[in-house]
Order: sequence, then C-alpha cells, then structure tokens
Amino acid sequence: MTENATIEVRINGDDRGIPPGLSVSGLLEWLDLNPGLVVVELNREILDRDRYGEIVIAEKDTLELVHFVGGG
Amino acid sequence: MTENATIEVRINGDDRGIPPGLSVSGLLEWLDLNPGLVVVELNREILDRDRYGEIVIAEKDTLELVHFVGGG
Amino acid sequence: MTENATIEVRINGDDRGIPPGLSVSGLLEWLDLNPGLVVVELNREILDRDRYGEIVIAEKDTLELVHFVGGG
Amino acid sequence: MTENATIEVRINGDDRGIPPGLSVSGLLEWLDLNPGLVVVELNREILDRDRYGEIVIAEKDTLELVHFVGGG
Amino acid sequence: MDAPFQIADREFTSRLIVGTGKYKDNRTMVDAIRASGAEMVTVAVRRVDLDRTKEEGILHHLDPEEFLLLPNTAGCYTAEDAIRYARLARAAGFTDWLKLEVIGDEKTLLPDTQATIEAARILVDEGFKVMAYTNDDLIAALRLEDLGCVAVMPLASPIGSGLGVVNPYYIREIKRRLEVPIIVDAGVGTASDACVTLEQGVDGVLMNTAIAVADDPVAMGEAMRLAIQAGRLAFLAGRMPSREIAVPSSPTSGMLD
Amino acid sequence: MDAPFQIADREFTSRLIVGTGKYKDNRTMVDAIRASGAEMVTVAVRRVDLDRTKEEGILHHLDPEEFLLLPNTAGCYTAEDAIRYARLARAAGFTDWLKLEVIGDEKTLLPDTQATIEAARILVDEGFKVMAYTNDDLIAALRLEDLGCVAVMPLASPIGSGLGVVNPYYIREIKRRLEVPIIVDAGVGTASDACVTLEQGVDGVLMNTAIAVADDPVAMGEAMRLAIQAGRLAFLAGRMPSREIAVPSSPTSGMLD
Amino acid sequence: MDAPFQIADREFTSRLIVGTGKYKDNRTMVDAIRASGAEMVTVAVRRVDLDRTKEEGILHHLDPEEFLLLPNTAGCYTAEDAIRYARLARAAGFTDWLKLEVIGDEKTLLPDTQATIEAARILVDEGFKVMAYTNDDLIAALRLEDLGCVAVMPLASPIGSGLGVVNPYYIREIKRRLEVPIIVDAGVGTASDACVTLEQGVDGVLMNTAIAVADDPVAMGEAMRLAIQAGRLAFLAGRMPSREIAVPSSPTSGMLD
Amino acid sequence: MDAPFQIADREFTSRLIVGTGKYKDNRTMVDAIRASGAEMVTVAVRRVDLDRTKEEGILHHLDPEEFLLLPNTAGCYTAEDAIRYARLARAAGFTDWLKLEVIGDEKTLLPDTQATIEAARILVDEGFKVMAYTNDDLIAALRLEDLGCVAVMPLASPIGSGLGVVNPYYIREIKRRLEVPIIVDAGVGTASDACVTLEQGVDGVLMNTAIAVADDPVAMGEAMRLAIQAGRLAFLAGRMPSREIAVPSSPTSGMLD
Repeated sequence: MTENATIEVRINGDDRGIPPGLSVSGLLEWLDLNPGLVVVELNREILDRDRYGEIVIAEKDTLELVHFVGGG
Repeated sequence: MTENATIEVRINGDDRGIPPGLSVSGLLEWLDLNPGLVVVELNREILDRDRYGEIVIAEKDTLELVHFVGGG
Repeated sequence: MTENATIEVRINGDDRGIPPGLSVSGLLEWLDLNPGLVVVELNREILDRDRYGEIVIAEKDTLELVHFVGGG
Repeated sequence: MTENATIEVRINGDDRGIPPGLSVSGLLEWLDLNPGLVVVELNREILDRDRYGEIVIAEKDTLELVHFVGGG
Repeated sequence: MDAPFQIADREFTSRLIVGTGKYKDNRTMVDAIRASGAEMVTVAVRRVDLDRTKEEGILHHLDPEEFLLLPNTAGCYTAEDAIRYARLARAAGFTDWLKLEVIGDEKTLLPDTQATIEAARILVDEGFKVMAYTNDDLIAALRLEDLGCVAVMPLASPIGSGLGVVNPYYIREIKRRLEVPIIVDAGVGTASDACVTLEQGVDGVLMNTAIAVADDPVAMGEAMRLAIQAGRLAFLAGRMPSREIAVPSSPTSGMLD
Repeated sequence: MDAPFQIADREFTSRLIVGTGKYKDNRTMVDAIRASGAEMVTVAVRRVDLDRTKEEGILHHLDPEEFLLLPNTAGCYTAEDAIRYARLARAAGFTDWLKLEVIGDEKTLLPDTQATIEAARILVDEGFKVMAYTNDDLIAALRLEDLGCVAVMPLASPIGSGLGVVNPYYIREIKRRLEVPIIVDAGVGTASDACVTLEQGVDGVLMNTAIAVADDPVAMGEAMRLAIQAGRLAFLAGRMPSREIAVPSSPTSGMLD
Repeated sequence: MDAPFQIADREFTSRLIVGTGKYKDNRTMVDAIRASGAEMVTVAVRRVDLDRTKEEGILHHLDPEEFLLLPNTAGCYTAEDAIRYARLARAAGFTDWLKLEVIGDEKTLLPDTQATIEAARILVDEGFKVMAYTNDDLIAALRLEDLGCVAVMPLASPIGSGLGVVNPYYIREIKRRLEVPIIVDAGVGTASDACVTLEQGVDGVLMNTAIAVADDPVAMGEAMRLAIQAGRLAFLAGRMPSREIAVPSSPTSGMLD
Repeated sequence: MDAPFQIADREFTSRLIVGTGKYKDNRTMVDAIRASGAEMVTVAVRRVDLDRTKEEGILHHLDPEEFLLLPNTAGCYTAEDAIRYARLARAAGFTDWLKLEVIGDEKTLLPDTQATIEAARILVDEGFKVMAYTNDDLIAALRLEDLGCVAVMPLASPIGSGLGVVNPYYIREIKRRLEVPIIVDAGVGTASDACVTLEQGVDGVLMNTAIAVADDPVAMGEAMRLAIQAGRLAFLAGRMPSREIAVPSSPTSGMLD
C-alpha cells in the first residue's frame, strides 16, 4: 500500500491506513461491517447512524467501532 | 342396658358392654365401622379379615380396632 | 426573678434567665460546673478555655455546654 | 544360630528364635526392654508383673509386648 | 436425562414423599399433596375413634390408587411396638411398604438407631419393604442397608424443627457409601432446604410439617415440588466451583482507549 | 397469585435475568438462556474485532425481539467511563435500559458505590432506565433509589465467586426499606443460592457464571428457573417457624395399650 | 512473639478497644473495662445535664491517665455534625484521637461511607488522629486509608446486633489490602465472635454492648480479653487445614494380631 | 467463680484434654501440652518396636506424676478389641482411666455407638473409669451415661477434620439432658472452635490434631488454653441477645441543636 494511496487514522487503538475520502458508511463497508450492528465514536463523539453517510474520515481521526458482545 | 343383656369387653382401652355372641364382623357392624378400613387385634393377635365372620367375641376379650390416620 | 434582674439566653436548648454581665467562667460557676470538664460553644463558635474569663454573655446568646459521657 | 540353641516363638507378629528356658523377665532383659514400661500378653493372657519371673517361655508361645505411644 | 428414581421394585417420577399430618383440614391436605407432586404419602396407624369426635380415617380422603400409602410406626419407642404397628399396618391389606421409625426420646424425637436396627432385622425377614428413618449416623446407615432395608432415611434435623440440613457432611458421606436410595427425612423447613438437600446428591426427601403448617400449604407444596426438581437438576448439572476471589463475567479485552 | 414482576413500565414473567458471558459456545448460551426462562439478558459493549479472530457480535445469536437486551458497563472503573459506555450502548438503537456497574477494585470487582451514585445521577437525567449494581450497603441503595434508578441490584457475594448470599441480613433490610425492585446481582453459585435469595423477599436475581460455567449449562439454566420459582413461592407461602425443639408430625393420641 | 500493636505513633498491649455506654452503673463499667484489659475506651460528646438528673460526666469515673480516651461522633448523621462534635471533643483538651462515625440510617445505624469520607478528609487535615468506623466495603476502606485515617474500622455486623462476623470474606480482604491497622468495630456478641474476628488476621476489635449488657459484664470483659489473645495467637500459630475426610490422631501401625 | 471441673472423683483446673499423637518431635509435644495447660493427656497402646526404628514409648517424655494419662482404644473396630486394649492399658499399672473408642468405619473414623455401648457395659463392670467417645447422638449418649461412664464425649466433627462444631443443637441437647460431664472430642480445628464449644455449656474439650499439626504447636496450645477459658467464662457470663436490628451504644439524648 503506497503513501499517497492512504490516510493514517486510528481505529480501535490501532493505526491504520485507509483510502482517503471515505465516509463513515464507506469505512464500515470497506471494513465489511454491518452498520446496523456497529456504533461509531469519532474523535470521542458518538455519531448518529443517519450521519454515517455525510461524515468523511480525515487524516489522524480517531475512531472507536463498538458492538455488543457476551457479558454478565 | 341390663347386666345379663351384655358382656364386658375392652375395646381401644375402654371397658364396654356389648351384646353377647357377636362375631368380629358383627361387632364392627354394631359399632358401625367399615370392615375394609379397620384392622382388628384380638387379645394381642392380629386377625385376618376372612376370619372376622367366624370368630366370636367372648367376655373379657381385649380388642384393638385401628385404622390409618394422617401422619408424617 | 424580675425582668431587669436577668437576661435571656439559650443554654443547651432551653431558654434561661441568667444574671447580666456574667463571663463564661462566671456562668459556669453560677451553674456550678467544673470548667475543666466542660466545653463551651457560644453562638456556634467553640471557645478556648483561656478566653472563658474575658468573654461576657450577652442577651440572646446561644450556648452549648458539653462534656464526655459513656458511649460506644 | 543353630537349631538346638534356640526355641521358636512369635513376638509382636514376628517369628523369632530366642534362647530356651527364658522367663518373661529374662526375655525382656534379653530384648533390653524396661519391664516397668512394657505390658506382656502371653498366648492371649495378660500377665501380672509379679509373675514375670516365674513364667518360662515355651516353644511356639505367642507374645505381645506393648507400651504407651503418642495418640489422640 | 436423569435416571428414573427407583425404590425396591417401584419407579417414581417424584423425589418427594410427604406426610399427611398436621393439616388444618383434609381438603387443604389433598390439594397441597397434589401440588407437591408426591406419589408416596405417609400415614400413621391409630385406634379408631369410637365416639366419632375425632376425624375419620385418612382413606376417606386419599385414594390408595392415586398415592402409594407408606404406613409409619411413628410414636413407637421400642422395637416390639414398632413391629406390632408394622404388622397392623400390613394387615390393612393395602401395602407391605413401611416407614420404620423407633423414637428414642420424647423431647427431641430422635431415633433410637439400635432399636431401629433390631426392628428392621425382623421386619425385613417378614417381607416388609422397610424404609428406615435414622439419625445422620453413617455406621447405623450401613447396618440398615446390610439388613436389607429398601431405603435409608437419615434426618436433616429433628422432626418438626425446620432447621434444614444441619450436617451436610454426614448426609453426603451416607450417600457416598450406601447403594440403596437415601431419602432425607425430617427437618426441612422451606424450599431452599429441600433444594440444598437434593444438591447433596441424595435420592429424595420426605417432609410433612414444612408443607402442612406453612401459611399457604398448597403454595408451599408446589414450592417444594419445584425446589426438589431444581436441586436434583443442579446436582446433575455440576455446579461452578465457589472461590473467595472474584472472576469477571464480561470480557476484560476490547475496552476503549 | 403472585403480583406481576414489573421494572419501570415493563412487566416480566420471569424473575431471572441472565448474563451472556463465559459460555463455551453460542449454541450452548442460547439453549441455556432459553432453559432458564429469562426474558432480559445482559450484554457488554466492546470494540469490534477488525481481524475477525474473536467471536462476532452477540446480536448474531440473540434476537432483540425475543430478549430484552440489558447493556452493562462492566469493566468501567470511573463514572466517566461508565457514562461513555452507556451512551454507546444506547446509540446502538435497541434499548435505553442499562445495567450500571462501576467497579472500584480490579481484584475483587467490588462496586465503587460513590462513583456509581455519581454516574446514576447523570444517566437517569439523560433518560436511561438505570438498574444499578451495588454493594449490599443500605445507605448506597437508598441513595440510588432516590436518584431514580428503576431497580437496585445489591450483590450476594463477589462476581464469579459462587458464594451465594453471604449477608442475608443486609439483603433483607435493603428489600424492606426500598420501594423499587431489588434484584440480587452476582455471587449466586447454584440453584439453592437462587432459591434462598428469593426467599429473602427480593424481586429477582441476575446471574451469569453459575449457569455459563456449570458442567451442563442448559441443565443448570433450567435448575435456576425452577429454583427461583420455588424460592418466590416459598416466600409467598409463608414458611413454618424453625425451632430447636422437635414437634411430632403424627398424632400422639390414639396409641395402643 | 507478636509484633507490638501500634496505631499512629502509639503502641498498645491490648488489641481490644471498649465502649463505655449502656452499663447498669459506673462501678460495673470500670470493673468490666479493667477485666477486659482495654487501654483505649470510647466516649461520647453530649450536653451537660443542667438539672443533674442524668448521670454526671464519664471523667468522674475514668482517669485519662489510665485509659486513652477515644471520643466518638456517635449520633451524627452528616459530615458537618460529625466535624462539629469532633472539634468539641478535641477542645476538651484531652486528646486529638477520634472515632469518626457518620450514621446513614436511624434504624440500622449503618454508616454513611460517603459522608464519612468527606468528614475524614477535613478532620485529617485538621490534625485529628481519625479512626474511621465504616461498612465492610473494601472500596470505602481503601479511600479512608488514602485520606490518612490512622485506622479503618469496618463493622462485623450492625451496632448492638451481636451477630458476629457475618461476612468474613470482606473483613479478610480489607485486612489483606490495607496497610493501616484494621479494627473490627460493632457486631461482636460473645467471646467466640471476638476470637473468630482476630483469626481473620485483623489488628483489633472494638466493642461495647457485648460486654455492657452481658448478665455479668465483668466476667464477659475478662472472657473478651482471653478470646482476643486466643484468636490472635491462633492466627499467628497457623491453624491446621480443615478437610471433610477424617485423619487418625493415633498410630495406625503397631496394632496387635 | 466457676464450680470446679470434676470427672469421677477427680477435680481438674483445666477443661482441656489433649492427645499426644502427630507431633513432629517429643520436645514440641511436651512444650505444646504445657502451653495448653492440659492436666490429662491421651496415649495409645501399641506394640513395642523391637527393632528400635520407631520412637520409644511416650513415658520417656511424659511424667505420669505431671499428667494424668488417659489410655485410648484408638484403632479398635470391635468391642472385643477395645476391651483387650483397655485391659492391656490398665495392666501397665498407671491408671484405670480409659478413653473408650470403637471405630465403625475406616474412612470416616466415625464411632460405632452400638459396639461402644457393649464395650462400655463390660469395662464399667470391670472398674474402669470409662470416658466414652461417641457420635453426637443423644440416645447413645443417654445409654452410655446409664451404663456408668464417668464422661460422655460426643464429637464436634470427624477426627482430624478440623471442621469445628458442625451441629451445635445436638451438642447442646446432649449437655442439657445428661448429668455426667460432657467433653467434646474430635473436630476442633482452631481456637474459636474451642471457644464456641465451651459456649455451648459443655464441660470440656479433647483435641489432638489442631495443636499437633498447627504451624506453631506451642503457640496454638496456648491459644487453646485461652480460648477454652474465654468460652467457659462467656458461657457463665451470659451473652447479650443477638438481634437483626441495631441498638445504639451511645446515648441518643443530649444531642446539640
């Protein structure tokens, strides 16, 4: 993957290169995640699902992608 | 009830006068007890039901008439 | 006890008339209390023992006189 | 140890050859045991201490020599 | 999933045996017993009341076709008495099953294990199916099994005390060491006591007072039915280990920064 | 006969709430939960595993139509963290119910009641239906009720310990003094623990480990379902008094000469 | 053999602290305290009774030279009240030691840990040697230690209940995790309770009712003195493991044929 | 203040009887026994070891002038064996006191009460002062008293288990009903167990393992001495009632405005 082909973001604690210009929806699609089951926190702000399409991920953004798992 | 009309027997701890010549069956009938639900001990010997008819109660006999009651 | 002979103060929750012009020491003496065993709170302020002599009780003052009692 | 030099007895579960003609006292001495601390059962009979001297051990006798040990 | 519960040659669906004493009325007794799911019920042998002042016989209320009647020898203080009552019970013609009970002390109603063993020897020879009420004493329990009792029934605590299983160690050990069914008899006070009892691995429970004198005997009867099923299932399911330290039930990984 | 069990505006048939952690596989989890009869199940909020090495989300296995999902804040050690996880959980769009849990110590997993109270104040204001996990401390419980928690959930013993109700006095007192439902959360180890808990008069029980790590979780799930019904019924039925002296269950009169 | 028992800068021979309330008369109080061997005794701060109907001050009976007086804030329901009583106590000029106690509920007398923490913060700053009465809550105990309390005093069970150590797990864990002396305060009912408490490894016990309302307070005072020594020694001696199986204490070899 | 403790015609200062088995060495044994204050010590009867590989007799270490030796019949599984060992013990010429013990099961070492009763009958006739080890069974205890045993010694829990008094109800009832001294024998694990035992009102305790296998037997010996004094004193002093509700120990009047 070449420098100019990606931007650096932090997702779930790991630095990753992702294609530039991705919306949140695009990112989830690119990561093959079901938007209906994932909650996205962008730079510490929780995003409403209906904004996933409009918000574009920028260089150095920090994202947390969470869902429900088994717990007591 | 006059002397010569009865004989003295002991039933369930009490002395009672009963008509002379009664069989065990007759006694139970006289006492209005259901032979199918009562067990008879005559002078410390447990009687088989099929002998109730033949055995005649004698003066001074001691009888215990028992049945099942609630218990733990 | 006539009006002008006393001033009204509140001591340990009760209104009492006491001679005017009494210092704290004077009050304790008047009440026959051992200053060494009593702590005095005057209008919600705890007093140092060495000031008992100089502080004079005024009309409407509220005093709490406390000591140690048995407790767990 | 030659045949005629010993007799066979059973002591505390083991067969042993001991010198012939020994009294119980002699046996204890031969075994280097303190007669004051040992109780002797000879052929299932408990012996009084004062008979240790007179009783002579015979071929095939069974002896139990017991004492007190730590226990709860 | 559970093996059928068998005593002697007879299989039971319910692991609960109930007594029929101390109920405020017979209607309540029958309803509570039905709610409890018990198939075997104990009855006592007593004199007929010739003056008809006291209640009539139990058979006017319990159908021997619906319930297996288990006559007891309650109130007997010697082996001889217990044998006499047992023979009278069998002569009634309903059953050769027997709850053998020889009491050793009027105040505590604790069993006389020695006399119980003597009576059991004779009654087993006479062909009774003897279910022996006894103390939580392994040695007496082993002897009762050797004599041929079809079940051994150690107490959880004294009759009518409602203290539950005071000594689970003894109850567990008796179960471990005997082959015949172990029925814990007497002392259960509430549903959790019954549940705990079955969790010890024993085969069943016999109770009377806990149901009969509850404020609502029918509800308590059902509670006991459920508690005994729960305790048995929990025993078979194999409980988690208990430990003094904590262990999280949610993942400790995957936390956010 | 029992009043319906209601939390906030919702009625439940089952008094058992179960966790979804620590199961050996999802199939067992679903079967055990169904066997337990629970209608409300707790879930945790964690990062999606982008490498797909760890198991997928719980929603692939539990239908929110079948079960009321109760997200927890397990793993949070401050009010701030708990609030963040709570908001993430609600943003998932399934529920505004929340099991609030703020841990005060990693080794014992005991709750930080002070931080729990702080977080509860804010989350109740934000409209969450807060079910607060707390210590068996009456004073903290009263405060959580005052703040508007829909249920207060004192522990029976530490999470995952399986020690059962160590301090029944505190649990009973909390139930006596609060109006909101009391759900005993954490510490139950086996069926009798659940039965004892309900016999204290509390409204329900929340458990995870006791079912998930039993040798047979499905059987233990059913055991818990029965034990909780039994305990509740026994509580309502009104148990017999327990006493140190014995009381006969068979008549003492009518004995033979 | 045992390390000296030290609180703050002061060493004590006795691990028992006793209260001075509820005695039928002062003579009995003094005799019972002497029999108990306690060196530190708690006292309460109350209004002087100007009508002289109630008993005079405790200092007429207890010599501050003989006993270290530990004023308490019993009866205070807010941090503010506790601070006020603490300052009054210190103004008496005998001591800057304090048993801090903030009650959260009149019926159970259980401590308000949050208010206790607030008051401790201020009183420690003011130079009091604060011994904090608290619930058996590890998190609150850790916080009280962090604030500089010279001792943390979790309860065994509610004040005056005499239930003994209801939750030994919590008490042990508090002792394991804190550095400052742990004094179990309230709930001890008889000598064995005190003995059990010390066997948990804690540093001391504070009690009042158990001695004061015993039929013979002087005898109970001595019983407590002995029980606490016994419990401490047993803790240091290292008890045998307990196990469900039996192990003979006499040799199994050397038996006769 | 306490009545002297008497068994048969002999008075004792200490209510503790200790065994002499399982010590790591004889020096420790003697020191621990002296620390315990016991005046009566049990010993076992075993074959002399003719190969001198095992330790020499106990009399090389314990002076019969200093301690009353109580030979036991440990290891006997029949009345006949117990009688044989008893006679051998008496033939040693030191004592006609006897701890009668007939074991019924090798795994649990539980007593065979029936065989114990048979042996007691004969040995009492032969003039032995029989102290009978038995189960916590009231009926067996009453019989042993009737036969003339000078003391009846029910177990607290199995030999060497260290589980303490598992069934205080039975122990209390045995004490209430018998006239002869009741010595609880076996099962004590630590000091508080001994203290609890005496608080039941019994006359004394017999133990071995708890002292012998403690990490520090001498310290544990002293702990037991103190614990037994404490428990006895507490029993005599009359403990406070225990109750679920709290009762303040400081005055509720005299509070400030």
